[in-house]
Amino acid sequence: MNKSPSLAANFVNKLNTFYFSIMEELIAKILEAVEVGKVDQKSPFPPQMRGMEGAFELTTRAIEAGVPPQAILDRSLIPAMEIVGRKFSENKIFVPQMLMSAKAMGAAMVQLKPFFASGAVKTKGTFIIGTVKGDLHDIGKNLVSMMVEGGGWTIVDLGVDVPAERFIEALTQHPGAVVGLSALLTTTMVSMGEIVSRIREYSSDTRILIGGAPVNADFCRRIGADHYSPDPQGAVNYLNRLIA
Amino acid sequence: MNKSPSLAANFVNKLNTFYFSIMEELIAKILEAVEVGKVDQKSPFPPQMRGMEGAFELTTRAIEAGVPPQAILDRSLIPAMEIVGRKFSENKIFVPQMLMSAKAMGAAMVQLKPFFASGAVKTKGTFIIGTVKGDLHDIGKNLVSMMVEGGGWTIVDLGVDVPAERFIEALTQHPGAVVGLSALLTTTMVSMGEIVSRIREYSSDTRILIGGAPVNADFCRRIGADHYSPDPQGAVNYLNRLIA
Amino acid sequence: MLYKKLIIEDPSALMFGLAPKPVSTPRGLVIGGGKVYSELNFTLPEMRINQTTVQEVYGHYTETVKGALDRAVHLNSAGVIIEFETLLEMTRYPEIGIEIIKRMNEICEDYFVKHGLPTEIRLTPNDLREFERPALQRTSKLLDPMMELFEKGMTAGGDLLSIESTGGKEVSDEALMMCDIKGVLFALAVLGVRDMRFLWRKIVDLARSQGKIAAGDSACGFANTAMVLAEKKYIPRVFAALVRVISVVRSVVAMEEGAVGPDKDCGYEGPYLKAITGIPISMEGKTAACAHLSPIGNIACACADLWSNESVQNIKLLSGMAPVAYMEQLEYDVRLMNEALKAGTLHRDILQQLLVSSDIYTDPQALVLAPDNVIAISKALLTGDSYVANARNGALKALDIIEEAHTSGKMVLPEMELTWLPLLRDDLQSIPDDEERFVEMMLPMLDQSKFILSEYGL
Amino acid sequence: MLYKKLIIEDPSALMFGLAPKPVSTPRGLVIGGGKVYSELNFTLPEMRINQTTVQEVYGHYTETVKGALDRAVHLNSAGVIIEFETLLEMTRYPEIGIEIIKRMNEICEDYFVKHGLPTEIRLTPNDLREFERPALQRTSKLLDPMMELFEKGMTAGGDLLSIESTGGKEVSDEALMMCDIKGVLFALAVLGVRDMRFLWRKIVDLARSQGKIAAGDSACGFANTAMVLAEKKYIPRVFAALVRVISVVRSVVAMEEGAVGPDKDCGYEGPYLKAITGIPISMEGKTAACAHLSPIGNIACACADLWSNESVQNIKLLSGMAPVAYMEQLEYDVRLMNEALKAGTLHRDILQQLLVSSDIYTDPQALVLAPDNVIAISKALLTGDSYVANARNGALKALDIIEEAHTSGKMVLPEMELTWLPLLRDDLQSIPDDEERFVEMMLPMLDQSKFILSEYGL
Ligand code: B12
Ligand code: B12
Repeated sequence: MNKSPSLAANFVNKLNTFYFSIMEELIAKILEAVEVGKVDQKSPFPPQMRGMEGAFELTTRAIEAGVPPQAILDRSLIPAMEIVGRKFSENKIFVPQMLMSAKAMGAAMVQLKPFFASGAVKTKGTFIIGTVKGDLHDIGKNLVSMMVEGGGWTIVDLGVDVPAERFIEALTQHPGAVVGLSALLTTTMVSMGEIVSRIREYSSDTRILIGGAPVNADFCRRIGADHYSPDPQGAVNYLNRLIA
Repeated sequence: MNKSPSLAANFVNKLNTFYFSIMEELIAKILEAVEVGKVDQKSPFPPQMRGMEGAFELTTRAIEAGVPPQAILDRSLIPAMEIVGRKFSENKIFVPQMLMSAKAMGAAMVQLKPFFASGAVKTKGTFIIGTVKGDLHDIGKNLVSMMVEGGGWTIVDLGVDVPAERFIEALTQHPGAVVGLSALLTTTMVSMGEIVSRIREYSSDTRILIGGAPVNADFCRRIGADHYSPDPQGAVNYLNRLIA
Repeated sequence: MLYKKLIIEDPSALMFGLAPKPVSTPRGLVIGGGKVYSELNFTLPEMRINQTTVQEVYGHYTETVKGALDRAVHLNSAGVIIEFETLLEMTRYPEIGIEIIKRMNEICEDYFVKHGLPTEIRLTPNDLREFERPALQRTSKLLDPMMELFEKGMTAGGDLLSIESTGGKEVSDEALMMCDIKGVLFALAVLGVRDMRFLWRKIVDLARSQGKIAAGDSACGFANTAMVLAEKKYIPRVFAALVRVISVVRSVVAMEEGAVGPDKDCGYEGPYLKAITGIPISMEGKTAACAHLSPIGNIACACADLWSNESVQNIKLLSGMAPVAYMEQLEYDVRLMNEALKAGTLHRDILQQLLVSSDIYTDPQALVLAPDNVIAISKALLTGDSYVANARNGALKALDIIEEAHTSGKMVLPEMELTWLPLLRDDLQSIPDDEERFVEMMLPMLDQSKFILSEYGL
Repeated sequence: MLYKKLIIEDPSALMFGLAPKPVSTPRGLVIGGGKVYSELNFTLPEMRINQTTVQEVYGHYTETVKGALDRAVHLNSAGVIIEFETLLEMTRYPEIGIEIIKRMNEICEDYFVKHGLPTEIRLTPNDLREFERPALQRTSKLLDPMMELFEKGMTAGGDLLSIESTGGKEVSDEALMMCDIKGVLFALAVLGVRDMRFLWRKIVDLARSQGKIAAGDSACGFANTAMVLAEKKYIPRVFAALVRVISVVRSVVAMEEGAVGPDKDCGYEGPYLKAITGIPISMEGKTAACAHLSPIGNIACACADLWSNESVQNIKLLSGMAPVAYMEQLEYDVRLMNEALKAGTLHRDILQQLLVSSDIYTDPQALVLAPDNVIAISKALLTGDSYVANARNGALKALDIIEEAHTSGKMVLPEMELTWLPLLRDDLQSIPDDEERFVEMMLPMLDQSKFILSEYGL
């Protein structure tokens, strides 16, 4: 602030401060809405916020008020999901609460979409994830993809029973993406090795992250994947280290 | 037998038959002595044969009677130990009984020693066995070496805690020998891999057999050994297949 | 539900080793006839199944069965069920599954003749239909290999037929993650019930055609998924306990269609099925820690007729192969129960009491497995004129029992769990009696691209 | 033996969870004070230990302890003993062992502070002396790293000291294979006793210098080797049972020198030590099937104060890491016993009775672990004026009990086993009372190149 401001300057200043505080307040409110999982005004969840504005309305207002979309992403959505992720790893909330937060984040993202398209907002990168061929277990994979999305990554979820070709196809569409493989059966984890080699053939420097109950760090080394994480939080941490 | 023999021929024939039957009888008796574990006359085991001749005395007599040493080995000792081995695998006798048989065979072998030296008798080959470096478990290894010896092989037992060099040293002294490695600890079984490579460096065509509680066929493949057997009988069978 | 009255009304009659309608097998096991038997389940170590490995696959199965039965003989086992829960390829290419059964059955026969050890194979094909999304529960071509495996697998030596069928799972998966109890009830009491009826009619017919035993199903993909998620603290345990209770109305349909038990090991709804229908049941607890951790390690065997390890890979432990080690563990657990049965009512009641009190107040999922509560909730499950009403009434009763245990101070529930109790009650109470009305109510809330109503006869 | 009178004379007082002389630990466990606790033991998966892998080794230990204690907390465990039985390199290079203890102890402390879970580490270095043959039991340089690990390992957080000492093993190994009961008795009651006195005096002094607990030894290398050989049908089970009884006079020397228990888990002589000295004991049975199969799965816990899994590699099972699965299995076994203790004498007596009757007549090795027989044989073990006479008298009493169980028809022994009974009795009866005379008698029969008398103070 100026030391001896003119009247006009003072006014502008005050206005600035005022706008600034409105913007700050909106950023804080969006963060809160995502953290508690308040999607939009009509959403009944969480019960104590019934009737109040949700992430959807708050984000609309913020953009109208001129809050930079990148700030909404970086200072509301990602930090909120970080808090949610931490609470979840510390077993302080259950999955549905995390899911509601992810939905709230999604509602906000709808508003930010145009700015991604225009290049005004950047995500951290793209994460392609799928459960490997022959395997239909997807609960774990879904959790990981949700948390990684919450961490500010764009997600391409290929679903279950995914062969090597589909991963490579996705990579052609999203060059430079990181790949995540999930397997829950001891008989399908072996296809991970094949998929890793096939991906490496296609692009040797693609980072590949693996997970799922029967998998471990040793197996990861053996098949030449880049990282194993036992849980979603570890996946987010690894991805963030990649771009740090 | 001749159809119309002359008197002399008849006599020679009878004599032959007589000697032949004596020899056959001795061969059968040695076999029996080894099978039941009767070492020598003064040995109190087995109780029901107290005071009777053992493998030692019977072998002495057989050699004096002109039974070919090779026949003693091939038609008494090895078949006896085969029976013993089979009974043991079928849980029909205990180890001490097998040990007594091995001792009885040893007593007979003492008599055959000179003929081995002269080349008049041949064993099936040499088997070098040892428990790998860092590992002191030797009960299993000892059983294997005993049974393989009973199968007609010459044994070079290197004991426990044996490093690669000692196996190689033994191979220089017994070229063409088959090597057996034993390990009981998950931390020492990994040195098996190293020993196998070191032996292969020294002589790539040496056959290597491995065993011990934590080892399995898969591990055998992984470290490039030639065969895994879970028990002594399997080791004998494998070795016999090698020279078949 | 077709059942209107419990077969076992008295909690003290809900006892391990004793079922009102025991099942006799060809080699002479009488399941539920006064003795508990081990049920061993195992699977391959990390490996691929294809043309080049199939001999090795056979080797694993024969080696494991031999090793396990050797141990069973050594421990004077009264009898063993070997569960053959197929891996995908073994149902997709039924000839693989059939060959495995044939080889295992030869070994079983051998041990029966040589050592007098009675052993039977439970054949559990995969429900392949879940490979198609949305699932074609009635019209899928994938039903063919499943039925082929059942049919030829019986001829090859499979004596007990089971499956973990998946009707409704496409809805339940998401409902579990959202803790949406209405969604779960829709998945189980509407879709699940209808699919069970469709599938088990076929299985029972097949079994009858060869004089084999249509054993039972398991809501594993629903209720055990909930349990595993709750053990990971992903969803509330009180929710998982209700899912278990709701799963009863779905699994009981197998019996309504003619299945006679023992139901499948991973179905912890077993005690309810036993109370309602009188069949013998298979259960798993502490000795299945190789396959999943659980909050019901001891209480799970309070009324078991078979005691299972769920599944362990054929890998080497320090003592030997893992399935052999688990065979031993099961046998010792089973011996304890059989000694108690032999010693008389005082002994067996006390052992059961200890098994129950060990776990009952540590987790709502344990609470709903205590014989007293099983009977009380089963009674509630029989009230109402539709499966929907049955399930809702059972779940509400379970909720009462959970709340009572909490307010009386017997069971301590953390705040995080407690907040769910009123939400779950509200949700349950909003469910109408009538299936049609319930379907109407649910459809707008569900993602209809994920399931096809007509595939459930709706 | 210094002991002249049993501390527990009444078989019904030989009960799990209750020891006349409980042992209290710093974090508040009272072993033998009315509750049974789990003792978890685990080891590395197949891997090498060297400079480049040592961090990974530490990782295995910390990961395992965390995983296991998480599970213990989840299951409301009353407390856990973590046994750290070192692998060779960890004693040979004590700094490795010490670092592992430090890291594990930090985790234990953390769980104690955060969750109130009391956990202690039992430190069991290797007896390196067996790397030299003939062994230099008293003059070996290898004693230095062993003692260093004890000393600094205590400071790093090891609270209970144990070892599986090997004095006499050079003789016993061969005697076992020959079923030479006199050789075994020489190995245990002469060499073993003398070596135990030498070694345990040192260990007890060390423990006292830091106020730690000198816990106890195990004749694992003798009697469990016999048991494993008997399970493989390599030697007669009646022989293995006698080896177990003879091992008592050797293991009790730790207590004579001041050890206070709990003895080491793999010592099935524990019940005898408890009867004779009143210490709490650690036992293992069915839940140690990961480490060795046994004929005493249930009876082994009839009077256990700690219940152990002996050892399992840190490998992945379907549910998670194997030590975590075993932690769960132990906790449920232990809960059952603790429920019985809580419920009163009728319940605990009945549970013990079932555990005993489960196994007692299936194997002579189980027979000699039944409380009645433990007391009867313990009394015989106290008769005579030398360890040699004690051991012989105990073994003869055990033989009587085995024969009685056979002739009364309660225990069926096959012909192959029966032929050994008179041979063993003859051999035992030929043993004189006097140690010196016994040594004289044995020396000509033994391969004297294998052991050095002066290293045993002879
Ligand atoms: C739920 C479940 C099912 C459900 C699946 C529902 C679904 N939509 O996913 C159903 C019932 C359909 C099912 C079917 C089968 N299953 Co299943 N199933 C389970 C169960 C009980 C829980 C799995 C689960 O969801 N866990 C919860 C999630 C959150 O954990 P998670 O998947 O491990 O994921 C976490 C981490 O691993 C990690 N993670 C996961 N993926 C990734 C990926 C990346 C990149 C990263 C970084 C991290 C990561 O993060 C997640 C969150 O922390 C397990 C038992 C168990 N103990 O795991 C058996 C289990 C996996 N199934 C098993 C079997 C055998 C089967 C069937 C073959 C059964 C049959 N005979 O029909 C079929 C196979 C179908 C197929 N082809 O895939 C066996 C596997 C045995 C083996 N040999 O491998 C298990 C272990 C059960 C058992 N103990 O026997 N199953
Ligand atoms: C006896 C025994 C000992 C005795 C050894 C006596 C001796 N002279 O051998 C003593 C007490 C000294 C001992 C010491 C130790 N032991 Co130890 N021991 C055992 C025990 C109880 C039995 C082993 C045995 O003799 N079995 C009987 C024989 C006949 O079977 P076998 O060895 O498997 O052999 C058969 C087959 O494997 C095969 N075979 C064996 N070798 C070969 C070779 C070939 C070529 C072929 C073809 C076949 C073959 O044929 C044999 C006959 O069928 C096992 C437990 C178990 N369940 O195995 C633990 C065990 C092996 N020991 C173990 C441990 C940890 C140790 C110690 C480190 C303990 C300690 N902390 O001090 C030390 C290590 C010493 C060392 N550096 O080696 C662990 C190993 C754990 C691990 N991580 O690997 C085990 C598994 C015990 C356990 N459950 O924890 N041990």
